[in-house]
Amino acid sequence: MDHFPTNWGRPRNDAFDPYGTYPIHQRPATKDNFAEGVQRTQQPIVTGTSVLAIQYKDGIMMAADNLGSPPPFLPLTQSDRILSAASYGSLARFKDIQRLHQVGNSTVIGASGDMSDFQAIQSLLDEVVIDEFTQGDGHDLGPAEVHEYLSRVMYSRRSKIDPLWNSILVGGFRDGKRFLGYIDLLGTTYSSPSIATGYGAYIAIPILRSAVDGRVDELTEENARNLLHECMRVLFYRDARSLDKYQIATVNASGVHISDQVHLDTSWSFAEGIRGYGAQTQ
Amino acid sequence: MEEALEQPQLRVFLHPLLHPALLPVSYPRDIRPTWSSIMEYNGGSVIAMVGKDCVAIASDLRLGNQALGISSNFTKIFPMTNRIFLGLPGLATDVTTLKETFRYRVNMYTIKEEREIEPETFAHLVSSTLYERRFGPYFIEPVMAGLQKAADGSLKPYIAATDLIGCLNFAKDFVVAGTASSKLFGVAEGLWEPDLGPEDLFETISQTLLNAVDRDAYSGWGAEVYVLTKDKVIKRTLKGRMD
Amino acid sequence: MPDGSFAHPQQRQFNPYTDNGGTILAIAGADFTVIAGDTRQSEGYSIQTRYAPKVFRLTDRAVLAVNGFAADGNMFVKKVKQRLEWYRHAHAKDMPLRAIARLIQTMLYAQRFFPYYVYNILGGIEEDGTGAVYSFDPVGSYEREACRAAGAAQSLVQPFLDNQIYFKNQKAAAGQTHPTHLPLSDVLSIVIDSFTSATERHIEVGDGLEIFVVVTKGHSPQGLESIRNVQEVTTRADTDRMFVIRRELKKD
Amino acid sequence: METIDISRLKSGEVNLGTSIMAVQFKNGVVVGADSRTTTGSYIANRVTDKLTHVHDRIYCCRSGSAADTQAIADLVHYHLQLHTQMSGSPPPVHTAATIFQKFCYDNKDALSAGIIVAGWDKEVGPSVYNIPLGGGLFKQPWAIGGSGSTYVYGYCDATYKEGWDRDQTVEFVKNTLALAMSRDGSSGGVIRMCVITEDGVERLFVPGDQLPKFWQGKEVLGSDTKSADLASAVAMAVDA
Amino acid sequence: MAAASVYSGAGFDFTNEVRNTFLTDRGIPLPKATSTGTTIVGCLFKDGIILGADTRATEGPIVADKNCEKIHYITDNIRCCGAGTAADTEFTTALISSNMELHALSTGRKPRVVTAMTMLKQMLFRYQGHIGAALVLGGVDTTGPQLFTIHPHGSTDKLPYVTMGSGSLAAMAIFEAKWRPNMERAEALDLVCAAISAGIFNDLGSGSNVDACVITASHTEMLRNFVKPNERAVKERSYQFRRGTTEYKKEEIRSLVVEEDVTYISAARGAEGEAMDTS
Repeated sequence: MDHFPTNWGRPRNDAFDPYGTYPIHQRPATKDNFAEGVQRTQQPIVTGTSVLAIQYKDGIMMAADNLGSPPPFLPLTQSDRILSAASYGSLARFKDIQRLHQVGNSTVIGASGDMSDFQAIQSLLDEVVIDEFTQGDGHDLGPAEVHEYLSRVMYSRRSKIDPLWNSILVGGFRDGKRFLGYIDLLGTTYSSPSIATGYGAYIAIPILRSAVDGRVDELTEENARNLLHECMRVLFYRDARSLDKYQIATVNASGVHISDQVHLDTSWSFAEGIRGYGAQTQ
Repeated sequence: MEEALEQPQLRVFLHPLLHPALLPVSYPRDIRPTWSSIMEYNGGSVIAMVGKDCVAIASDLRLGNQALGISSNFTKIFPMTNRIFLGLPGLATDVTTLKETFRYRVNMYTIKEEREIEPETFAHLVSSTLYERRFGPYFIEPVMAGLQKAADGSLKPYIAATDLIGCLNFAKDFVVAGTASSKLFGVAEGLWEPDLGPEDLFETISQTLLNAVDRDAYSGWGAEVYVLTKDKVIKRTLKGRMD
Repeated sequence: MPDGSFAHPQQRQFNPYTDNGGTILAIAGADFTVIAGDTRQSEGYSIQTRYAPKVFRLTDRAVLAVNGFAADGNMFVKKVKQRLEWYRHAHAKDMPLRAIARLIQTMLYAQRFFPYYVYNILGGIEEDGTGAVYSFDPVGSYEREACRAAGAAQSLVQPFLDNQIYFKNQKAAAGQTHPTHLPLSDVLSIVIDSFTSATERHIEVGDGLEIFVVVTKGHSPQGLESIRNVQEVTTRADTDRMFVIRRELKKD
Repeated sequence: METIDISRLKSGEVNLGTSIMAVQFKNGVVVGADSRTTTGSYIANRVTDKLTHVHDRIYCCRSGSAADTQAIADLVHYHLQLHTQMSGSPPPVHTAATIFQKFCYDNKDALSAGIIVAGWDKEVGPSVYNIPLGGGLFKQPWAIGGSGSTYVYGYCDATYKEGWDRDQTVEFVKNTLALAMSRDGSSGGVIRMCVITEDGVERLFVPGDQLPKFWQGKEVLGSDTKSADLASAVAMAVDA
Repeated sequence: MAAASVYSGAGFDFTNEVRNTFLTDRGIPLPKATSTGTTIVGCLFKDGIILGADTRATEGPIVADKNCEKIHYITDNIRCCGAGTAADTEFTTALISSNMELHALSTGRKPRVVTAMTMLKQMLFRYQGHIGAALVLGGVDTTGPQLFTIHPHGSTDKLPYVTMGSGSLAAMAIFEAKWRPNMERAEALDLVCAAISAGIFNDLGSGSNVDACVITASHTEMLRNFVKPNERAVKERSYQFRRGTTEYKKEEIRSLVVEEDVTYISAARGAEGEAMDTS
């Protein structure tokens, strides 16, 4: 019996039952239209892992490995669950995927996440670049414009609850200015002297920030290249969905340059003497 | 976790029809006031601060049944010895149970050891009592304040707090607990400064508590403050907003 | 483990929102308004960038601070700026502050069932020359206030402002009353201390502090001269004056 | 990673995604494993030793939950020491495998462990036992296990021949594991192997940068090597 | 109930379990326990082990303790860093410390790190991950320097450099980039500081100061607050209130000074002046 007259004839709050009439009869769950309206599912199939990028003295540099594999779980929203999902085997499906793409004459983009969506974005951008080119009015798209355009595309797709499942870095150098920006499937954007997507945001960023923040104008091209190489190596050590082959893109006054595949050198010798996980010595 | 993002907190004017008990289950989630934990069932908050050769501990006086206020003289601070005060914000039934438990344990300690328990020892007593129930905790986040006897015989301020399973937090400045804890942290972080005398400490802790609980729906309805110095205990009852 | 990978195809739900942390606040004085925000943008336990502005200049006398989901916030600011631009073209003047407030309300409420997950605080100078702060909830409920904090550390900062700005729970000395408006120097101290306090106790607040100060035309910005790193961003001589103060906050 | 919700703590278990293997040859057995331990897709340990000594001539390869398999291995180790003391002679491999199987089967609801037991004893010489998830016990001339094994069953079937000597067997184990590790994201790092014979146990170590190489996808070329540069393009002249 | 004792039986008490399950079944969430978001690390160097930890404890997004101690004492030559549910790390290490002491007394030998490791992993395995302690255990014993990690479910790893906690990825990145075998003490200490700092500045769950502990065969040195990169800046003004700002309804003062009135009975004491003479 509910002794509060104000409750009579009204729906009951099942979260608390002051008079212990437990077990309370459970009403069938009512559909929550509000929640329903904004949720769909989607399933990326072939994904790429981290992309790293930094600004340096003469421009920007970006790196991404060449692996395309099924996603472990939400690799893109930097969900704090990274250490909790139990996932067994994951197939390293394609080992020759290029995840860096030149846009116009002064911009490069790199994507992690779903590769089919990334290919759609590439053709979309190619179309825009060609349109701009055929105008023949002397204008072309620089990195800031590409970033702005992509942020609108990504935000509008998220608002249709049909996102492009990517985190994208846009880097470039035009009119003497460096540009480095981030966009993800939610339309979130930001700029920073060093940015990384996926696991790179956890593993590479600490190294990059300590080397790059406040020192952009001192970093030579060689420093920057070595720095990214180091980070790609650490990522290969610690990200189960990464590969020891990557490409590096450089954008500076001389234009966009995407390198051939670089192979990582790795170090394992220190582990030879490790035996077991505890008391074992043989 | 992808779905764990909290719904935005919209402003709600609490019309009787929007009382949590009265909301239809299908009402859009963003408007139904939800409780984040059992701590909000009865409400209540406690804070303790260190001063110069003195400590203070203060709590609100509200006892609620969720949003409904039941009592405005529900005390949550209990003297354990002459120089230790214990604040017990949380579920009211556990307040009573734990108050008695600690009274019993402190008395047993006094009888067995033939001396009064020191604040630091008492803090560990509280901590292990709570951790004993690690997998079925009391819904209490105790805060304690006391004066600890140093080796040279002088009395040093001592404050501590634990979470509901007994993780001790010794701070040099202040400790807070209860439904208004985040507000208390914010105000105390702004107002507290080191080496306040008993009277100044009273002002600072009172202002911190009153302003914090005014922004908390589950705490308030008056407050009481204890200031401990080496030779006396000052207890003051404050007037608070009744909404 | 030859199971698992095939047992349940990994379906994932798409949540169109996220929370990017940070805190904003605004305080109105008699002839000035201070609008401030930290510059950290975070997601989960990661700092995305240490500098992402949350406070935006709208007109010569209006400043908007946005906090919550950064993508919504940035898009919303772009749209407000666009509407203000259109207004300028149609009326050959800037939109008054109270009109901007109403505009923001309608723009927010238009998205009632797919809201912008953004807390807005609008600050600036009214047509009568007084400082004003308007605060909004995500779906457009708004009111004019003297001070307001919003965002991650709202619950830490707001009661502190109640105490220091509104003198809540403080009894005035005998024969005296509390001032209705504080001078600019006091307000700036309180703003800075609010943010350093919030940085101490809230993990999502920190990195940098950006404070906008708008001072009524013809009034002197007293209290600013003693502050470091002030930059004047007034565009024309005959308008209210606007200043930006940048401070470092702790980065842990 | 987040605030610990005391009601649900059992997430974040550490897994040995793993490729493990054991092959017997005339004089002994070769056991091998990769060295990757993951939580989610973070590699918590890149140089794990999954070859666990349970007796002088008996090793096991562990896959599944790290905690479960370590606990079982420790228990079996204890039982085998006891057995040796009581019987006065080293235990047969079959005995070790049976103890493993008993723990795995009796606690099948609570455990997530796939174990390969291999070794040499004087009764039957070399032998390999596979104890997959449910706690069954299967004697095989060669056994593979862990998430990486699914990618290399075909290779093993196509390659394995009876009557190999030690070096051929080691080569087979090394190649199989390298193939599994290159395709399976949950396996990787280095290859650790043990050759167990009557004479003793020999440890082998193949560093991650010296693994046998197979087809790795085609070389990806950059913009230098490829042509097609929009920058050099010129808008078509159109006559007015 | 037990007899009149301050101490009750050993082990956990589940008597509230029924009530609490009842409440959670009604959809009332349990409150959050303090968790140490944490960056903790350990690394091997030429002469021994260095352990490191940050000092922030959080409750959700709120910093509950700005300077807590996460490097726990096990024995003189063994220390243990804890991440996860704060109370669990605290009590688990305290229990093992006590058991190690008893073990050392009963065997008469210097305690070994593997002993502590085995005790910890067996305890945590028994609780199947419900005790949320993620630990880095290090020390130097007769077998040399030893370093382990212990996960909440009871699995262990033996490695020359390890990290744990929410900042473990940041710290591990630094180790992977800079660690090498046989470092000198100063170099290793710098590396540990850099790893913890990476956690402090890049992981929101970690913050405040760097604690370190250097253990060598002969000596253990606890470097509490070894680096303090996050001191609070001086406030812009003082917020001390005028006395009388807060109104109160009622005041009760209890004096703790026991005052005695001494009344002398003159008849028994003879001359009054004599009794008054206190000089």
